[in-house]
Amino acid sequence: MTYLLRRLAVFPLVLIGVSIVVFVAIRMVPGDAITAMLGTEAGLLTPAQREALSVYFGIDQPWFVQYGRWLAGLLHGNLGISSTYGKPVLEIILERFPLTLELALLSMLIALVVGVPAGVFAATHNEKFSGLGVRVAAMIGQSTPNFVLALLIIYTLSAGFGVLPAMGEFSPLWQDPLRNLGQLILPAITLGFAFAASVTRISRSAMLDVLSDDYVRTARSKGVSARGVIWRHALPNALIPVVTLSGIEFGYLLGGAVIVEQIYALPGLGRLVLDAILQRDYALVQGAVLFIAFNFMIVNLLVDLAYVALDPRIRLGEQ
Amino acid sequence: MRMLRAIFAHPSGRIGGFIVGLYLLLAVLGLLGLTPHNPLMQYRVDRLHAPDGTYWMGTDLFGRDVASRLMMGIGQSFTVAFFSVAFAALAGTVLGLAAAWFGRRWDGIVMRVMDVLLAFPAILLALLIVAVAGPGTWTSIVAIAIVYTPIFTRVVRGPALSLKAREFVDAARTFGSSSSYILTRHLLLNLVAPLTVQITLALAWALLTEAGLSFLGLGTQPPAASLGLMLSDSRNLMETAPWLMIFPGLAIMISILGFNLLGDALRDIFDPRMRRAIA
Amino acid sequence: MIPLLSVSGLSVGFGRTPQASEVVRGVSFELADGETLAIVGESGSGKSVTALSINRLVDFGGGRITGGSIKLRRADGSILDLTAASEPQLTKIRGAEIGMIFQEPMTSLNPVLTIGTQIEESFRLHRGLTGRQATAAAKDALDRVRIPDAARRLKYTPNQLSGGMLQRVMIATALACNPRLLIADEPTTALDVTVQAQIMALLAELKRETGMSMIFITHDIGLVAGIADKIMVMQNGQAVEQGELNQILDQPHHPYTRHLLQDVPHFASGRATRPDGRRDRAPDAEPALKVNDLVVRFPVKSGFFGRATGAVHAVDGVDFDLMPGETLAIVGESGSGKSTTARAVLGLVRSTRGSFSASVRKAAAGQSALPIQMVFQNPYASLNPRLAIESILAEPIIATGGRVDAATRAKMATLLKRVGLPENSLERYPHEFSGGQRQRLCIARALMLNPSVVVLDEAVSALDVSVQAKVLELLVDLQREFGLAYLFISHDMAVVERIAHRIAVIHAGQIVEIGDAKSVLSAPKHAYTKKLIAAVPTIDRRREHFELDTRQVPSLVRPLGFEPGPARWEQFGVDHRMRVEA
Amino acid sequence: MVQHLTRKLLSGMALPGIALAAMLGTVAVPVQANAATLHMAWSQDATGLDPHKQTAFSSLRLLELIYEPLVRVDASLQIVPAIATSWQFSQDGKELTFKLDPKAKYHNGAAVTSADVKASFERIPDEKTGAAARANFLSIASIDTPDPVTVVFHLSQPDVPILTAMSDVNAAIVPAGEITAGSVGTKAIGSGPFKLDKWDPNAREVLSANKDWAGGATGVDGIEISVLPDETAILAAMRTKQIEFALLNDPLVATLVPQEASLQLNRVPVLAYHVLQLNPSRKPMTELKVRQAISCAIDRQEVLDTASLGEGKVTGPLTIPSLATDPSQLFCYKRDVEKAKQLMSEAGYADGFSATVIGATGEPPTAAAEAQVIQSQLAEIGVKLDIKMMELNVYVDAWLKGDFDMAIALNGGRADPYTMYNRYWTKAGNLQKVANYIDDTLDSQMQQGRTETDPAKRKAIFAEFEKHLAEVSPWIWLYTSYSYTAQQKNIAGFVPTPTGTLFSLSKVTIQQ
Repeated sequence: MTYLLRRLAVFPLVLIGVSIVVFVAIRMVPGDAITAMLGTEAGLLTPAQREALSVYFGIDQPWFVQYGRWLAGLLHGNLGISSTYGKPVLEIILERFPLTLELALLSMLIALVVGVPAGVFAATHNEKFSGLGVRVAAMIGQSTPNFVLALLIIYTLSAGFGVLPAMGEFSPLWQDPLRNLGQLILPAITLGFAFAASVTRISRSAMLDVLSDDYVRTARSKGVSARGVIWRHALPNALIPVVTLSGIEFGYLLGGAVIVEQIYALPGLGRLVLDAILQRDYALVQGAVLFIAFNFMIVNLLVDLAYVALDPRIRLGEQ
Repeated sequence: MRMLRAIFAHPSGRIGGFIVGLYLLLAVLGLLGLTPHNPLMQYRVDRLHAPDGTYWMGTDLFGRDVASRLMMGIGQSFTVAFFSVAFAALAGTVLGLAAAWFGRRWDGIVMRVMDVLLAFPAILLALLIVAVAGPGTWTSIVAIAIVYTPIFTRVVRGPALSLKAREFVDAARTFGSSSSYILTRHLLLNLVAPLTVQITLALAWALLTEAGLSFLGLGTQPPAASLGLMLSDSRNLMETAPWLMIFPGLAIMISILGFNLLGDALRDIFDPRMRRAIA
Repeated sequence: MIPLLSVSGLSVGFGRTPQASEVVRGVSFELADGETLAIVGESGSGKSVTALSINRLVDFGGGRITGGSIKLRRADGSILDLTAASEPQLTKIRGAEIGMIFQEPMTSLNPVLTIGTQIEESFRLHRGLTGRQATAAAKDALDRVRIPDAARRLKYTPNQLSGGMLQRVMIATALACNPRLLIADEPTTALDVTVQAQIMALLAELKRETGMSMIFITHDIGLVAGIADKIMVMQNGQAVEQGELNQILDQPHHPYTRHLLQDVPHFASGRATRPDGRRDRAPDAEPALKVNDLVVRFPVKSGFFGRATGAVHAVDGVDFDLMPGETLAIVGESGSGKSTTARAVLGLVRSTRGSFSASVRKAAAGQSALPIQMVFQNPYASLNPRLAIESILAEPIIATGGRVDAATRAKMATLLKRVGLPENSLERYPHEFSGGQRQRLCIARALMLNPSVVVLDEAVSALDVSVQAKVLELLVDLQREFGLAYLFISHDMAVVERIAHRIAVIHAGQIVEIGDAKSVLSAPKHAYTKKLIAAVPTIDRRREHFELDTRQVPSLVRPLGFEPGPARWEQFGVDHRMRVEA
Repeated sequence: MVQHLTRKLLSGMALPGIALAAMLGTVAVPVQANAATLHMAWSQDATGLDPHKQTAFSSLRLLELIYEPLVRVDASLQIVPAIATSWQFSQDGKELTFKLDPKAKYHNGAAVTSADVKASFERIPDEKTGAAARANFLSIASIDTPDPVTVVFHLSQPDVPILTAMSDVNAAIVPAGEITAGSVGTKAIGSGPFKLDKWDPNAREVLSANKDWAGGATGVDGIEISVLPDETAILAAMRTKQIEFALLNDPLVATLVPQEASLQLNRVPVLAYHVLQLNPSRKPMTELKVRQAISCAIDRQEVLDTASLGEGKVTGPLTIPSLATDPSQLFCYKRDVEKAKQLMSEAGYADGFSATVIGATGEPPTAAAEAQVIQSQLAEIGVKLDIKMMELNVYVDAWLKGDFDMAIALNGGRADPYTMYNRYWTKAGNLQKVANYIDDTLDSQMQQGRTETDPAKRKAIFAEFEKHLAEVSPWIWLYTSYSYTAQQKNIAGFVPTPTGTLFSLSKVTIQQ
């Protein structure tokens, strides 16, 4: 409990660090909300017009004043108003988040359902041809850039079979589960492909390590069958690295998958941030990056808690 | 030398080593301009020419020879991957060692800063860096290096902490060895193994990240070629000229396969358990 | 009557060409019902591989049986050759007819499953029990190995129990289905000596209760005197001698058996102490090391701000002095504070209080400012694997501001020769040396700075018994030659007897008894010392029984600011005193 | 149907592969249930809803469906009625009178009145509004509203192009009440054919027909616009009939459309022009001969053929068909490397020089390709170009500061050359600092063109202007490309126009 409190106490520190970095960085990028809105037409503005628009977008003060205002707003639970959406930043983020979360969960599910058995298979067939096949497949999976995979999937399905999940209007899970799943299954496969490959590799090597541990020998000496040894004794011990990897990947996925969202036209967090950067929607960039960082830290914390649940030897607070 | 022999004794090391070696050769040839055609030469009458005896992998939108550009692209991608991973490994090693060695407050500060970097979505971090500094080879290198630094810091810090508690470090303290001696001889030297493995894997990831950056138009600048840029340029020509996607795609997959195989082999070679089995 | 187990001409090899790399070559023996066979040998002798071949676990380590047969008389009277048995047959035999326990109880139980689950599994597999029945059976099994409060402990995971307790759990698991044969592979090697005695007693008692046969594998021929009916001695994959217990112990034929019995340290209750270097020779000489009221405490932190709420009293008011040329052994069980004492003397842990002074030896010129050096327990961990021997030996010189010049090199060569290593060692790397050789390297390294005191922290514990003997000899020779003072930390009474002039027994951070080695070992005064010495196995005590004792080690955590009362001592003879407990 | 579907799904569970197909199949059925809704896609979304402030291409395309200006231009760039049914310049050209359509109504049911027109045209020039189009309306001195359907603009000087400027949605009429309330950018109340029901920025828009629209009934009940950032994905979605109408930017994707039997590609030459902007304030582009050499060294047709797959037309400075000169008449529009080399050596740069050319990533999609062809062509006269592709905003920032040697640009065109070019090629032009070149000839030709009301004389003035501009070569005009829309063949009634407007969607119908 105290450990949890102490971990949570670090959160604000890291978040302030993240916010300062993003605050300064986004303002160092040439161009601002005015050029984003007007493009080259911004050159037609008179100085007074420019000033008026600066006030409108809230970018008329030095950055530290802006930061101070923003931080004060944050303390009141207000992440500011997005200049492109004209809505509170938090509201926009929370609209997009369910999709990102669902996509991340779905990808992880695919990765674990495919990766763990494949890894176990590769470990138990280590010196056999079939095991090698799984390993090579995993490496190929890991080495395919996801945009190539996404484009290939879309092209093959649409040109070859004339089917494609509904693009454009995205249906949340609670409105139309079937349509929702249809829209997310391909992106999830795209993201889950490399993810599954990593899981396969890591579970294979973890299984190989664990299979040479003493307690596996003990289990065998008790007359536990090969299958029992693998699934009951070895696998639970091999899960720690799998959880670590899945946690990190999942944490990254919660930050949005920019390229995949772009290709499949999914309104997720990744595209939200990308568009916000391109449109110089400072409040939105800050809010979204902060939100993503927060999620990332929560996931890390959950991973640590998962360790404790998986392995009674691990105590919180010890590395 | 001993290392090379060990790699070639290992089955996946042999394949991985061969692939990486081949790519290095292609990269060097590409960088030196020793390609079948001039990779920048636009044979405009032969635009989007399918692969044949003259153009082994066809030509692109400009009538440039894809095979030659592939070699150039491998050179460029490898340059970015190598430099970025080298910087990340260097910075990560220094920071990780410092965190492990000085402990307590320093550890806290360094690791929190790394948390900040880690908590940042990687592609966005790269995007911001590129947007601030303007695109180009060196910006890509720095961006990827910054993204990977926290990972190397973690990779170094963990083993460094356990090495610090090893008996030979205790022994060194009993003779009063200086911190710098212990850091370099006892810690760093023993970190070579985990670092080497991590470096090969990071190289594979760096290649993919470079491709991702180029896909978003933030990486290598035309007319230079990189594997990622070639892939990204090919996307709207996928149907018209599939060879534009197939060859760079295969090239990137095989190179990553090579690095991964090599990394696996190195892991086995460095793993004391394996070594005991060999000895 | 057909024997329970009959092994003949067993050969086992490893790797792709098992015939070419056999580690067991033509071993034969028989085992009758209720009989105990001890297989004795050093590492690499093939004793463990022989044992693992019987239940074919050797297959999973990459081993192949290349010849011979292993015939088991099954419960229904049929004979099965285990070398030809199929894997499904074997899973029915393992656990049900052949049980096995291993050396490391800490790692041999699945860390993520409760011990209840692990015991129940045997009942589930071989008896078909499920649910409450299995739980009840598991509780009975724990009761049988005398684990108090069994019902509650079933829910524990292995990390919550001590090594001794875990080994009992292992025994309970292995014996769950009353196998007729138990294979025990060095089951007590990783345990403290008093715990070892408990486990040996338990095994003997269970054997009596169930009438099972047992194969007991050990490197310590002294240990099996209490339990075995027959002994088989193995060396380099072959059984060099086997026979009845008394016959082997009293009339060994093979030179290797004789070597094991005579040259290797065995505890002799103070009869084998060193005759030289008596303390009374120079009563008013300057001590090489004097330790006064040494206290080491580690704070126990808890709460949100990590405030200290108590302290582990690892070392609590230790004082002793050490004369030049003298060996003081500090003995105790794990967690007693003996290693912490050594590390505090070298400044590797910060002492909370206390002083120590070390005199610089006047005799040698060019003396360094570091009069105390140390040799660590694990020769594999105390040499940096990535440095050549030359760099390793040069490190102390460089560290103290010296240069690697001709004189240094000459010194390295001399020392290497002196500790018995070949001259070409300098450019080689640690992994090219055996454990014993590495420990010699560590000794050479410690001597590079001409120390007056060498702290030897369990310096021979990790070595094979016959190597142990040789290193001990070397240490004695070096002590005589250089007039070194040794602070010898050990848990092994047999080793201590061979090297110590004086012995300090440490318990819960405090010295409870200190004095002349012979009188401490032959006539221990403190209750703890007595218990410790009584637990040491010896060849002389055959088939002896111990009382089972399930007390746990006392906790060393004390509230903040706690100070133990002043020590009161009772004197026996010239140099032997005991702490009187309040 | 439901039973059938359930059985399909149940059988699918046995085989994951089939399950996937079934799942995709069920959602891939074209959404025909509400046939009167047009499903449309584009890759870039609007950036805002204030018609006076927005200048981005996609914003204008969206806003043209919601708001109406006083007048419009048609497919042949002729001024046609919108809110105003008629208009009249006074004899001296300093008074412009509009008669409003009495049927014109806002989405909220209120009628469009002359007061709204006055308020709108007071809002645009107000510096606090920050309207980029302000510069086009500086000649308005005062506005009279004699009655609710009559508006009189008093101009400080004769200004013919102002009428064209008023046809832009940037000069849309918004309710005076919304202006006072300050809610123009948030509520999108216009008088156009469609109402904006929902806007989910960068994701989608839902439009429904304005039943009260003065222009009559719309052909569809509504439009759903999806933002599909990847144009390949748009094509894929059209193949599976999810999308019936789409806006495409990339010629590489657009040229694939005709290969699909069920799809039709509409293309129309647009007024916007691809151009290589030189910066004549930087050495050696300060030298006329260097600029001319560059002009001579570039093969415009080849740039077009390579970067745009030949999709477009080589152009001079004027892109308005009725005014444009045949490009072959212009200076060095036929590539002449020898002459270029000659000019270079005359200027003292026989050995060439190095320069950097900037471009925006993906804006236009052909930018990088154009830069690379030009780079290779200029290499032949010893000019070594470095290409620097930038994120759009970074590019815009550098471009506005005039901080470049050369820039690849796609600049917007207007139906009137004065409106189109006064910002660059007049002495008082707002973007003189970007163009960095002006001479008296250009300035006076622009001023003459502005005030001349006789079409024939105007044409002659601008022909001279174009010839001169091509000769002094501050910029190298390359080509105009097409505006592409793709549609299912059962969509009827769409009329593409050179301004790129999608206004004719208001009359589009979906055939069953």
